[in-house]
Amino acid sequence: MIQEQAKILSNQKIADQVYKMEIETTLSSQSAPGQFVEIQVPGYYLRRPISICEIQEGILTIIYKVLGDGTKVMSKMKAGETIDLFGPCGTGFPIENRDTVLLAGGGVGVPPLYECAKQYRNKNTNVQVVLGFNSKKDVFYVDEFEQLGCSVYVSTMDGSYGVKGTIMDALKEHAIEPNFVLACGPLPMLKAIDACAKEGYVSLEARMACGIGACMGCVVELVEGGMARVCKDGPVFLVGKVKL
Amino acid sequence: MIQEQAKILSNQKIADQVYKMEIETTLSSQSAPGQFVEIQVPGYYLRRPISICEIQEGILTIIYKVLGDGTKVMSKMKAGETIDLFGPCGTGFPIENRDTVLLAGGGVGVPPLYECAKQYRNKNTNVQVVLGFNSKKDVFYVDEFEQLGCSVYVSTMDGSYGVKGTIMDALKEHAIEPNFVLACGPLPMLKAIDACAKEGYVSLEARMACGIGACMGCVVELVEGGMARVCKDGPVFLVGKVKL
Amino acid sequence: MDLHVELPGLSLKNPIIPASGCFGFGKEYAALYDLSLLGGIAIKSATPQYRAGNPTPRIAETPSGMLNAIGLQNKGVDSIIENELPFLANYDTEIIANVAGACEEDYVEVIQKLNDQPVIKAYELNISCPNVKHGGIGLGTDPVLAAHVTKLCKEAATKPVYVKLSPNVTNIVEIAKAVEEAGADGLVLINTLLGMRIDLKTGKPLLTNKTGGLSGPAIKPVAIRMVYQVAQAVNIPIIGVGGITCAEDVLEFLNAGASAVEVGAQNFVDPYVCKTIIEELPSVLERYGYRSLQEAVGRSFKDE
Amino acid sequence: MDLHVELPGLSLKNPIIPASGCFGFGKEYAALYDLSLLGGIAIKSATPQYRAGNPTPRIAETPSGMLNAIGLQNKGVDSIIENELPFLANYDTEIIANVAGACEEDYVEVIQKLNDQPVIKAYELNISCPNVKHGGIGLGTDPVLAAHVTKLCKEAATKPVYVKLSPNVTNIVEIAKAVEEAGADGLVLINTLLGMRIDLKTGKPLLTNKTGGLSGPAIKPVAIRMVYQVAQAVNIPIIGVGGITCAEDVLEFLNAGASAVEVGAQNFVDPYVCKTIIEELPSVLERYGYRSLQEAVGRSFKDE
Ligand SMILES: Cc1cc2nc3c(=O)[nH]c(=O)nc-3n(C[C@H](O)[C@H](O)[C@H](O)COP(=O)(O)OP(=O)(O)OC[C@H]3O[C@@H](n4cnc5c(N)ncnc54)[C@H](O)[C@@H]3O)c2cc1C
Ligand SMILES: Cc1cc2nc3c(=O)[nH]c(=O)nc-3n(C[C@H](O)[C@H](O)[C@H](O)COP(=O)(O)OP(=O)(O)OC[C@H]3O[C@@H](n4cnc5c(N)ncnc54)[C@H](O)[C@@H]3O)c2cc1C
Ligand SMILES: Cc1cc2nc3c(=O)[nH]c(=O)nc-3n(C[C@H](O)[C@H](O)[C@H](O)COP(=O)(O)O)c2cc1C
Ligand SMILES: Cc1cc2nc3c(=O)[nH]c(=O)nc-3n(C[C@H](O)[C@H](O)[C@H](O)COP(=O)(O)O)c2cc1C
Ligand code: FES
Ligand code: FES
Repeated sequence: MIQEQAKILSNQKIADQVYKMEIETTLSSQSAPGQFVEIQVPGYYLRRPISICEIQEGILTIIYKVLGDGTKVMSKMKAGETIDLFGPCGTGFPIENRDTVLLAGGGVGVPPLYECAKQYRNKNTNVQVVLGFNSKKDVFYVDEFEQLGCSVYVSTMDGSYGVKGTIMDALKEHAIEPNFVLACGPLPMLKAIDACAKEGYVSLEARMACGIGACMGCVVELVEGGMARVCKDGPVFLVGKVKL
Repeated sequence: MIQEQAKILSNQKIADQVYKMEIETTLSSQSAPGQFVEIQVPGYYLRRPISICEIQEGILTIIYKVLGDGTKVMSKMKAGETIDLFGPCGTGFPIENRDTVLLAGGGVGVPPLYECAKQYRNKNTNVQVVLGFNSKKDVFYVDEFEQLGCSVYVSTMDGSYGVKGTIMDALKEHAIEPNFVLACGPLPMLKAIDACAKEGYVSLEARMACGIGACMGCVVELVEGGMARVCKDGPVFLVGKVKL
Repeated sequence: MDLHVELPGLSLKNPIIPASGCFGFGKEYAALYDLSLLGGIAIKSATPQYRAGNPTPRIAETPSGMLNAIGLQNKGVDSIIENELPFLANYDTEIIANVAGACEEDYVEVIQKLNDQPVIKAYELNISCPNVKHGGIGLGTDPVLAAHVTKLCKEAATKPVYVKLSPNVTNIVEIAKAVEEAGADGLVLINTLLGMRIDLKTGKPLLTNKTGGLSGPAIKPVAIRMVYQVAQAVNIPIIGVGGITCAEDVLEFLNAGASAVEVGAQNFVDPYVCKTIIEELPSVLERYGYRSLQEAVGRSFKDE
Repeated sequence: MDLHVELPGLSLKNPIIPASGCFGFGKEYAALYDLSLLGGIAIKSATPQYRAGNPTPRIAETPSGMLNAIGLQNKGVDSIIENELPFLANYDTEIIANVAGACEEDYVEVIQKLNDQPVIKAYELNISCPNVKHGGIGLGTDPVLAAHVTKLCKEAATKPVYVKLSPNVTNIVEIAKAVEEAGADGLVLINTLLGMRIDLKTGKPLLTNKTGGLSGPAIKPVAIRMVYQVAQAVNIPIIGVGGITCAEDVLEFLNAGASAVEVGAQNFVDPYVCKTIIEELPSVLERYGYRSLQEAVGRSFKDE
């Protein structure tokens, strides 16, 4: 893990309230899909956890939604400015030997799946991607996943893009079997995936303080009993492992 | 008084730890010499009081020394960025009908005297200026005063520029009579001026909260008894008026 | 949305009141906006006689806040009646007289003098002053003393009496209940936390008074907690104070159980803050789904 | 400059100690820098049995600070002895065991189990837990209860006992003196202030536990004030805690009367903060004219 004043290469809006930021940083050499970075936003006390969306040589890409004060400040940062990063944090999605993998992402749960898709496609794995959003204006990264050679299915709650409904509706509509799934998104979606997936991993969110496993702020209960830290033992957990 | 997100036109170092900032602001139309602005520095709670150094159409110039955290942040601001100003605050130096006026400035007490010099020179008043600094590296604005047609005398504590010693030493050395004096600078200097000047005004500093006369944070005792607010009744007071 | 709030003695057109000591007697802010926009004004503490206050420096900055050690500088109640109240009478806003003193008799004396001033609509007892007769214990940190001064003031007052509590106590609920039982018409929560800063250059306290009162956003979580605890324990209205900077903060205090709020130090940072909050409060309430201000009050502990 | 500090049971190579609950048992930070750089480590509170802690969310941000309601989650003293202490034994730094419990017997039990663990050099009693037997009053907010648990722990302990006081009290000096009289070897000041935040979206407290402990720079002025008051009233050393972010803050605590300091929440913001402070402290002390660390201690109230 590294703390670094990294250089912002770009910071653009890609959907309603959603921004993509490219950052020049040495953290990239240590990063794995599903890990996150902790971002210090000037004027706010705690760091903000944001998933790594893409890992390139010397560059990390993140995608974030403006939800509160900190992300609002982030959205105003400009290329050329520096941003204080710490990471990479947590245990990400393992890249296994599989014929087919289903990536299920909801809203700002989509970004960490992109690097997964890239790495699985590099292994010539067959990658199905199902993305859920609220409305057409919220949709992002469909083209990007397609360009990797994934089959992409989209659902929106209001039906303004793709299948109307949730990701589960899209799976049903397209008769996709959730055999081996990597999922990231809102809790109801993760619960649904956790219940139906044969195998796979879910990535969780939690309010964090330290982000490295020291404070016990971000815990989840394990099905087998005891607690796990989302920031260190997760954010990615085996399907069926945690009480959602 | 106006609160405004004003545009920084320039922000340059002009002496050791001393910066000059030009700001495009509508406050300029209301400003008088010796008044100050209250600057909101991002990340810090209270506004910083900084004297107005020069008033031009639509432009205010300030000169500030990096003394603590807030002024350090200010020194890093760039042309084109905005700065949150409130003002103009306080009661400045009156511009009277005089043959000769002596301006006495110490360190960052020098800036407010510049607009005084300008306005007195516009009235063709004979303006003598005596400036005190610690060392040569701290000296600024000698040329600027000279270009207005003032007679400028400088003292430095270490003698590296002008007369060695305080402003009082410079006055003695050049046999200047403190008849009608406008002074701004450190307390010991103000005390000396207050004691020897026949007539004139001194400008004070105080730790401020509101800057507009409401909180009673910045008071000084009056010689006649009672209290005055530096931010509202001052910062400029008649010589002999306040207990220094 | 209607922002009207009815409290004992106070018919507030909105719940926004500049806090005592942070707005003087209104004159300076009247140059910036129309004071009649305000729900009310809590004027600077009045004592029976002129008080010079503490020596300067009286102000220090802290992370997200400030310390003050003004020391109740004021010209005394007679001068306030003569020089300040006539100006305030020009405005259509509810004036709350903040009353302070070095002993119980001081409070009673100030109240007796203000009773026949029609511009004053209610009293707010500042019982957080640490310099009192009773063996150095602040009136505001002992339930028995706090109740006693409240009782005396209630007997003397012809207008409702609010008691402004000190947060520097082990058990704020105990004091709030004692004061309610003694007849208080309402509570104001909170005054400043006792804090200190040291000037590293001298190694000595930065404030000449050594300690000072901490205010600003830094103390908001403590204020919210105390309003929340007290609101569930008493049956008199609470005016919330502490670290308010925006309409969202006001909503947080309403949810915690306050019926109205006072805005203190933020007036120094943003001199238009009260006006801005009044303008923005309706849309903030609507954004969070409220049909009335009243719906928001105490929501944090009410079943839905 | 020599940063060595000798305190009862603790031979600190420098006065910087990560605070309990903010550094776990060191493992995570050991991946970032060598723990042997630290003066000491105050490890996470230990209770006799496993505690699951409070339901999440347990963390909320506040202006210049944060709230936590971890609820003393820990695996219990036996597991700590087995799984955590061996790792810490690898480092040349002084380990302080923070001891907590739901009743006095819990404290004694934890201490008895840790007595023969050579890696532990001193105890720090966390008496700020609000859930105790004695009618709901925290041990740490009543001088008699605080003194009593201190006495019991001193009798049980074979190592020096520091008592970590709660700032949520009317009179911190009274409690500090009671605890000193009961035999405490030192004091740790302060634990968190009790605060709360409301989630405007739901109108309910953001933390499931409703209230939480406020820490970070926001509370530094309160911590400095308490250290300053207590340092003048007791003859045992004080470890200062609350809002430290840099070497200048450490100097402020030393000036206030602390002999060493603990750094809490800032470890989350800047995971290298303790290392950085240790590196910068000598030059900061020199810049302010000190020839030794000791010269700075208590300067705020000492005649010069
Ligand atoms: C492991 C992890 C990965 C994440 N990845 C992404 C991502 O790739 N893109 C994205 O848009 N968002 C992501 N999030 C959510 C993101 O952290 C929050 O949206 C963000 O912290 C909100 O900050 P704010 O200042 O705008 O909100 P505020 O409400 O002002 O934040 C206040 C505090 O609450 C915390 N907080 C608020 N909402 C959340 C939340 N949903 N989850 C965790 N903490 C929260 C903040 O971090 C901060 O400490 C991730 C969260 C986690 C835990
Ligand atoms: C009426 C007036 C006019 C001034 N004009 C100028 C000027 O033209 N150029 C200039 O360089 N300086 C001027 N000063 C001093 C300037 O306000 C301080 O140097 C500045 O506030 C320091 O801020 P900081 O954040 O760097 O220091 P910090 O120490 O971080 O500030 C902490 C707090 O203390 C206050 N403070 C610290 N030092 C002073 C001080 N000397 N006077 C008042 N408040 C202080 C700050 O405003 C802030 O609230 C003036 C002060 C006053 C009162
Ligand atoms: C400079 C200053 C002066 C104050 N004077 C008084 C006072 O005279 N009487 C009083 O009851 N409270 C006084 N207060 C306390 C405020 O009214 C308020 O309770 C406190 O500052 C918390 O609110 P805030 O965080 O919004 O400032 C003063 C506060 C400040 C900052
Ligand atoms: C997440 C968190 C957990 C804490 N856990 C404990 C604990 O277990 N025992 C304890 O005595 N103090 C605990 N504290 C209090 C800190 O040790 C410290 O006293 C307090 O946070 C003030 O210091 P700071 O402002 O530097 O954080 C905890 C603080 C935080 C932020
Ligand atoms: S955020 Fe501290 S343990 Fe996860
Ligand atoms: S700073 Fe408030 S009265 Fe001067």
